[in-house]
Amino acid sequence: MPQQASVARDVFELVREAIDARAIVENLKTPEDGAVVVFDGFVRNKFKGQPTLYLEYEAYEPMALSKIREIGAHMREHFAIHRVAMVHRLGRLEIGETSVLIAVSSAHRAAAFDACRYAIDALKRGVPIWKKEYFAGGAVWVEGEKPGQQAISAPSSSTP
Amino acid sequence: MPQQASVARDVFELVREAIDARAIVENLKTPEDGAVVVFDGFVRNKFKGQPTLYLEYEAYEPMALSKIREIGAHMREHFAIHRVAMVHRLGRLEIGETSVLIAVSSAHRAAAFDACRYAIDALKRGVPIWKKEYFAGGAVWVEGEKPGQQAISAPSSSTP
Amino acid sequence: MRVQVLFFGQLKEIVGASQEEAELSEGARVEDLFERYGRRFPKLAEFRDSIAASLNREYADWRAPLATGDEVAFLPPVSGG
Amino acid sequence: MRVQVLFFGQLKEIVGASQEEAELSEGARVEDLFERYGRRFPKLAEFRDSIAASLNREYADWRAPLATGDEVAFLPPVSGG
Repeated sequence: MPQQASVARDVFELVREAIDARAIVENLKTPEDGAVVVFDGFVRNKFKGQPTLYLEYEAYEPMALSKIREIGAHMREHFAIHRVAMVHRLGRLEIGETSVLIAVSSAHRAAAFDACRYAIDALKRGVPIWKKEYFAGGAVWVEGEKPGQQAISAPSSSTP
Repeated sequence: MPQQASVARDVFELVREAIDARAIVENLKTPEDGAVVVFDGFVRNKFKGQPTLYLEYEAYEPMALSKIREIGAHMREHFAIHRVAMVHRLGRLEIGETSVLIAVSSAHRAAAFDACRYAIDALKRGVPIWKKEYFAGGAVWVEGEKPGQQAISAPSSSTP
Repeated sequence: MRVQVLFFGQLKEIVGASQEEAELSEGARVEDLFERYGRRFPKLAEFRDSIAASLNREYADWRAPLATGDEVAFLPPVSGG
Repeated sequence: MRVQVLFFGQLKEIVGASQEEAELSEGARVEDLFERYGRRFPKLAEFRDSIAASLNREYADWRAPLATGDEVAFLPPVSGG
């Protein structure tokens, strides 16, 4: 009989408070798994050589959440993984604070690595979230890539 | 001028108490980085279909530590990473407890993913550590792969 | 017909609003809506090639036809993560 | 010459000891040491193909020559991680 703890409870969230990596990872682990791979992205102290004071993230929230869920669905479909957590923080973040946490559990580590890497690549190119860097002299919206659905459903060759 | 916090302090340890993933990862992060990739391997509740009660790890400690350090050196040489932590626990472990934690920080995520994956592959095939699974009916030494130096210095095609 | 229009990131700062209602003639497409804003805000028009459009929270083709009540958003290059 | 011999995992259980001293004649190699234990513990000999040997904490060839004071270990298939 399956234990209660083993019921899959994926986590997809946009939050405005600090991301508690430990709680998210511990919540993800179940005794059936053997491996968790975690990607923790956090605020760097420099942007193009200029010291960053802090930064702000904003999102097209309902669409961002729905795209994050799609990434999760794609992971389940393409990788032999057990559970997924994807949490992105919005609002003002200080240097060193975690902006995004992705955790993937699986029985075999290769699937967790592949899925986690796909997830952060897809998030960075397919989820409508924007970052504004604040410097002593002003602020700038960071320009990443032109977003699109193909980042989620047909990721480039960098991920299997 | 580099900050004190940015001085590289890699961690290579064999421990007999619980592994504090949060402390290890937080200690690894410096404001120059932007990404940490973590591999957390923990005790599964089954081995070949049989419920595990607990397990015990033993190591040829001085050689294991030296091989773990070699893996760290290989990571620095082959991947553009910033800092590395590799901690393996020995002795008795209960279901769900972390047996190995590998954390890698870098400015760019691809290097951290590649290095972390290489590290766990190399550790599992090249570091003299053994696991004994205890069941209701007895115990068995888990047989992995025949160990050898090539697992560390010339890893197979599964890692770049 | 009336549609909701949303702007994010630097587009929001160019337009000076994150959300507006727009009245369009029947048959209008996403690109027509963008062109209207491009005329009002020439700087916005310069972004055309790096912007994606969404229609009701899905990525949409610039030639997608609009209907009353639709929610259109113009999405500059993303930088989450 | 005298060398230290270490056994791990199931080899340790077969031999009934984790560490022993062995007295060898000059010119002896790692494989000679293993053969001696294989004669005492036939079950150990069966493991030969899946075992690695180390000499002074480095992986070693079975044909590596030994010197007095060396530390030799016989390492069954590893299962860390």
